[in-house]
Amino acid sequence: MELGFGAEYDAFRQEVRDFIAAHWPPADGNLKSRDNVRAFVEAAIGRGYMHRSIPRRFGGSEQQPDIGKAEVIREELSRARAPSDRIPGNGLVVPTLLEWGTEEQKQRFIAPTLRGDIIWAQGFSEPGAGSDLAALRTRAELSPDGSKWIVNGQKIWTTGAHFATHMFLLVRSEPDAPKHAGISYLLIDIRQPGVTVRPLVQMTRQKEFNEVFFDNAETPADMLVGERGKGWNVTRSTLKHERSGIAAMTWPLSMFRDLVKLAKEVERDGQSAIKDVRVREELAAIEGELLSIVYSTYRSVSLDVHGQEGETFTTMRKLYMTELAGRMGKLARDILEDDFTDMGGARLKWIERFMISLSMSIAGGTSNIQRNIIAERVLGLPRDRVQGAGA
Amino acid sequence: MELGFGAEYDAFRQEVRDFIAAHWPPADGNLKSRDNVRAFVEAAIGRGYMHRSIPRRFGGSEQQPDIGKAEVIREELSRARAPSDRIPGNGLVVPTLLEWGTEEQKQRFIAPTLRGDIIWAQGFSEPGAGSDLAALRTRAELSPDGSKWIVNGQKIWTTGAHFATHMFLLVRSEPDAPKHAGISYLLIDIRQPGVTVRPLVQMTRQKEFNEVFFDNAETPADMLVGERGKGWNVTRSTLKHERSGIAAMTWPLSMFRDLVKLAKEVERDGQSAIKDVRVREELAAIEGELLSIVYSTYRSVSLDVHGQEGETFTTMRKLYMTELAGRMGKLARDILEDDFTDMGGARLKWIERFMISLSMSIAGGTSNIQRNIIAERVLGLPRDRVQGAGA
Amino acid sequence: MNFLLSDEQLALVDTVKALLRDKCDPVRLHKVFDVEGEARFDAELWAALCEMRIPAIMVPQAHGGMALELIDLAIVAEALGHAAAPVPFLGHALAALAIALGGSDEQQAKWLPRLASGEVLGTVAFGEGKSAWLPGEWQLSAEGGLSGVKTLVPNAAEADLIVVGVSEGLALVEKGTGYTCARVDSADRTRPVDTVTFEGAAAELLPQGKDVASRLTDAAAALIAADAFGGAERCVQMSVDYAKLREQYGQPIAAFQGLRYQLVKMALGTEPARGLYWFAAHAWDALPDKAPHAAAQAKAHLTETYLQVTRDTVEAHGGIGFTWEHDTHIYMKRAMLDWAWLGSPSRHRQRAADLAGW
Amino acid sequence: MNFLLSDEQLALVDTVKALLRDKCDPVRLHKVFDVEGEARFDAELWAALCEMRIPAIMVPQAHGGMALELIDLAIVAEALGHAAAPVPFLGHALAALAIALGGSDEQQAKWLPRLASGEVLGTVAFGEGKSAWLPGEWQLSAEGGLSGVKTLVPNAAEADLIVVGVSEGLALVEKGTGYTCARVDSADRTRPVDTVTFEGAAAELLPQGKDVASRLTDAAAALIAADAFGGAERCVQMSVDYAKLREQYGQPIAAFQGLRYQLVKMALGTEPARGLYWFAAHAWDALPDKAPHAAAQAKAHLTETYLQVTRDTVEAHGGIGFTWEHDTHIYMKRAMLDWAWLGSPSRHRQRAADLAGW
Repeated sequence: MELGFGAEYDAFRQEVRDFIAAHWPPADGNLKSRDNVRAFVEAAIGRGYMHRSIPRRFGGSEQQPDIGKAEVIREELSRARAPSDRIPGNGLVVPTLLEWGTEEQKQRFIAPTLRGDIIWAQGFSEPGAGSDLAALRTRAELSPDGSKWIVNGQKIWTTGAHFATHMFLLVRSEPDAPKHAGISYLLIDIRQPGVTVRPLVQMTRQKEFNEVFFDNAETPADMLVGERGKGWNVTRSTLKHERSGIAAMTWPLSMFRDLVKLAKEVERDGQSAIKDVRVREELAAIEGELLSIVYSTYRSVSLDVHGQEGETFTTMRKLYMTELAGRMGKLARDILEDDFTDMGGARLKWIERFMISLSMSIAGGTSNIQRNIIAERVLGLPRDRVQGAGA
Repeated sequence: MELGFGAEYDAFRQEVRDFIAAHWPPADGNLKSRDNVRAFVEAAIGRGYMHRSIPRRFGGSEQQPDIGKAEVIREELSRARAPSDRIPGNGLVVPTLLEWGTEEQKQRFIAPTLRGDIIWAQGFSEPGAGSDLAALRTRAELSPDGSKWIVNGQKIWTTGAHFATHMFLLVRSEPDAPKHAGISYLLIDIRQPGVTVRPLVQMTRQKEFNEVFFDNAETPADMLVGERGKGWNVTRSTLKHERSGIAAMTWPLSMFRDLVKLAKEVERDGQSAIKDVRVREELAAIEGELLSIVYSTYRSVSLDVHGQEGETFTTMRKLYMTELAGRMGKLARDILEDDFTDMGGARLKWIERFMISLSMSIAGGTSNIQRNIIAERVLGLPRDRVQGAGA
Repeated sequence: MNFLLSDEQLALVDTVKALLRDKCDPVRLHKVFDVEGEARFDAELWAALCEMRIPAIMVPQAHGGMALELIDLAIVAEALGHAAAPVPFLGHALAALAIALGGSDEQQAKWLPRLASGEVLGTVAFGEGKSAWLPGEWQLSAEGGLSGVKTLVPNAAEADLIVVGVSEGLALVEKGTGYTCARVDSADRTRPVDTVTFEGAAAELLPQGKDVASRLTDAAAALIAADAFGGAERCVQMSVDYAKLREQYGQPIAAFQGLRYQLVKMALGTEPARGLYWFAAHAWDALPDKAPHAAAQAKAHLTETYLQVTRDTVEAHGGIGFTWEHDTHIYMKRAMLDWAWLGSPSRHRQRAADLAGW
Repeated sequence: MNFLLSDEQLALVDTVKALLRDKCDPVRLHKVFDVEGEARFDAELWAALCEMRIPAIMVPQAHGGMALELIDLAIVAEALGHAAAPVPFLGHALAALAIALGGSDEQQAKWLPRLASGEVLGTVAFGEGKSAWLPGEWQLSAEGGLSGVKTLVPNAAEADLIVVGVSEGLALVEKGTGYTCARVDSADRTRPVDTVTFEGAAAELLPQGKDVASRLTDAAAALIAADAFGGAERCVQMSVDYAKLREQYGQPIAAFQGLRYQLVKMALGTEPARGLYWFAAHAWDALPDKAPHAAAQAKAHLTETYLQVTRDTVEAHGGIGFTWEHDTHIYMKRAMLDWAWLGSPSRHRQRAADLAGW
């Protein structure tokens, strides 16, 4: 057992560190400058540290797959608070295009997407199609001359549609085909008159999601990805592209650190709340779950690095983290007591987190859908007749 | 709002008290003597205090229904620790016979059952028919001369079959009929060579249940209750006959009192465990649930007494109590600490209770079946396609 | 045995509910919730409730009241909680109760008729921060002018009169006598609260204030518990209704057993707990020895239940339940205030344990 | 990054599992569990494990051992927990570890070869009742002969040698030197425990005992946690298998979403917690600063999980799961011992909090 990446990666790690030290923070000290970020990312791509799986001709660095190196890079970037290769907006479209796109689509979209010149929103969910995604009703009809698709309908829960330039979306293109068979996967420019973006305000007052309305919106005929009516297959590969890296542990670890800090700061009955046996015990119990995430992630990454089977935690992760976030939110509430209702106060973040843990149980597949998936994929139970995972 | 039974019942209560004082404890002080108990019960029946809904010709006291009086009687008997009119063995057969039995069956069985001369076991569940009771496979065939039923098969989870004399059971009498339609309700003497009773040892080491094997066991043809093949309807009325009286609260209240006592007795970190904030808080939380049961029962009884609709708690009671018993068992465990494993020690009762709370979640319909019933009957959700309540 | 509401009580609730259906439908509720700037109550709805003599419920007849009991007030609180009514009921009813319980004849004569009619608005100031809420914990003193801070005071800015919990008992402070109110950006915009800073305010003690202060906070606990029950019951119903309506995979989601069991859990948490607030109010009216413990249990159990049920309600609704446009968050935010106001469930459980003599 | 078992470790586990499949099938397990009178261990199985050199795992090579690490011992503990193996592994392995860590050359030479081979049986005596389990809490003294009571001592009656936690550190007490054992009627009949009363027993201190005592109890915590993980995983698998097999309403009960979600909850509680015991053992071997906290967390979390999972397993099986004939209760009773032995999860959480510097 070895919880670092071992001697064989030490030299590589040092290389990465040296590179980062030479480029970040930028000379002018402006960490938020878009030019500085872009310059750093370009240099990192040049060195083969970013967009490693994407061919050079599409703007990536085209490296041999090496999950160990990828993790080392992510760790070092994160440690230095340097820019990552996270694609602005929803970058899931990139692996999809690499797998299913035409050469022209790849040429046209991938490099600008990596640079952030094109920003994507995902158009899957609809008011009547949530967990049952295949019930979607937004339709696309080919114009009489066959040159373009005319799109009508409504998408919902669209993250970041207010700053996105384009959307990849699922539409019903073959109205007479059976449920899953009539769906196509389209790309569309959403900065056009036929598209209206309306922010959805959340209970936290934040505006993370949007409704997007299509009223005779247009996109060229060649913006179809994969075959007409085969969009369901294209999507399923998109949904697969989520990674299980160590980066996924960042937010629960940081939320927990904040929680410990909160417990130390808040006074209860004349002493720090963290001295209360109830708070200590619950914090320790939460830490036990958090450590379970950490070690399970180590194990997942290790299996991945060593090309071994048996990885199950990635499937459980979202549900596990959602429940843990709820538990942390409740302990924060118990520590805050009177301050728990004050959204104008210093503890707003905790009130938001108390609520956002619920949003986690919904976004990207509800907790019940996660349960269905775990039941089938991890426990090997027979497929649910109606709500079968990935149905 | 009035939490006693009001002035109109005061005189009645005094009558009952006077009667009990005159008869219990018995003159010779022997509270366990079967003769003393029988004499008390007979006197109470004579006064109209017991078996109030059963006609006099079948050994009851044939009173006008008055739930208030019934509650007063139960309270006073319980307070004086006097014998109740609980029928030894499984007395659910009595209302069933009153509703469905032939005059001869009533004559023959009811009075001896009330006296405890005939003791009944219930033969419903089978190894392959638990929550799905209608899947039962024990068969009864009429002998060629039509004089008797020949029974073959196996029942399980039979409470008290080792001291019972008779069983009421469900059998498949029409093998070719559809699932629910081929079932009949029979009475059988189980003290016969064709019947073998085998105790099932529980994880607590107690032997509450039995397996009962039928190997060409016989019962006269007229021991059929209700019509042949219509046993399912007869059963459903049996299952309905559970009462919602205040007596149902006895055990959780007494378990809670014991729990408080335990928390006071056990020393933790140099003081009584009940002084630990964690124990206090959990005890108070448990008390909140216990009080919910108490007040819900008051309300149920009140609705019953006043003939009003809207009673829902009876349907929820079993699941609620099961979960509460589990919660109490866990707090007891947390108080016991080291002593939690010692089944030869003074705390055995709590170890048993820790386990028995699980048996509660199984016996008489699993917790999931209870959930199905609540979903339909209380929440009014559409019937579950497969596991529909009472299917 | 008659642990039921009387016909008069049922009629009272029906009247209030009818009014709320008419004047507090979700559209209007959202409008009030979304008002620009600081939260405000719904003056029209409150006027209608005053018209209906709701504030008069526990005021003695001699002072223009109905001389009813806490249970009557509590069942109204349940109805208001059920509708998430944006009205200053809680503080006002408690202020009137404080004066009825502990005021001198003069104080009663001066204030009760006007409180009963709704002509003046009253409120109560209990909290002093750091979970100090109850009589034994009050540090502020009325002696030589009231100074200091009271927290989470309902509608203090609009109130004409504040009954303040002080170390001497209870004190009356009138508007304009030396205090400032800062509206809290509270999650619950249906029941605004203020931080009130008293700067030598003229304060008049209630002669019986010391004796009745804990009766008053017990009543407050029962009323908050009633609100919580009403809100929780509404959320359960809302979730059940949605499950019957919402279709996925070609059928109502109510058909999915996983969700069914989650709905059952919500109902099991809520429905059997109704009696806790009933009994707390009834004990306050008729069994005073049992009232403090019953109040603590009702407040602890029901406000915890309510908050959990609102969380479950969001999950039962999926994405829509997390939006500002849906009703759920209004209930969750009321549940948050119910949870925190007068002290957390944990505090009340410790108190119940003390009162049980453990 | 290689948070995985090595090929050698996987081979070790496979060998142990093969032996257990052969010699510790459920029929045999029940037979041992149901033995008349006081609980006993399975001497044949233990002999086979000794033959396989399991007790030699952490013994230095100089004394006939394999000089492996705690992680190797822990993965064996997981396998034994998975099979609910009725063997005196825990006490014996810890006794050998104690002497290897803290014994003099002579003590090591005298005992380790015979412990490694299984020729003598060792155990450890930590508990003193009322949840006093850990070095700082030990009151018994070895000075002038050991007197006093130790509780829940594994297989003390059969042991030739007991390593006793004392205020001076750790002491060796040999059989027949002045103590009596009373077998506890413990729920877990696969791992019998005794109450040991020392009456001026001859006790020989381990020279480094004081220094290594807490290393020893940390190792104990990691091994108990490993057992708990193995047992919990087995229970989850047993429940899943049963759900696929058992039919009701004409289909496997695995088709019912309510049950499916309950099974998911069990799996979610168990599978992600594996790393807690891995890390506790690995930290003990390689990251000593982190070992005490990791041990406390592993013990707390996994033994609590295990007990809950056994409860869920009973429910998932319905009536049959509550019977003596079924395997579940054997696992539940092991979970009870794992939970209580060395102190409850609550105690270890408080300890983890202390160690975290909170």
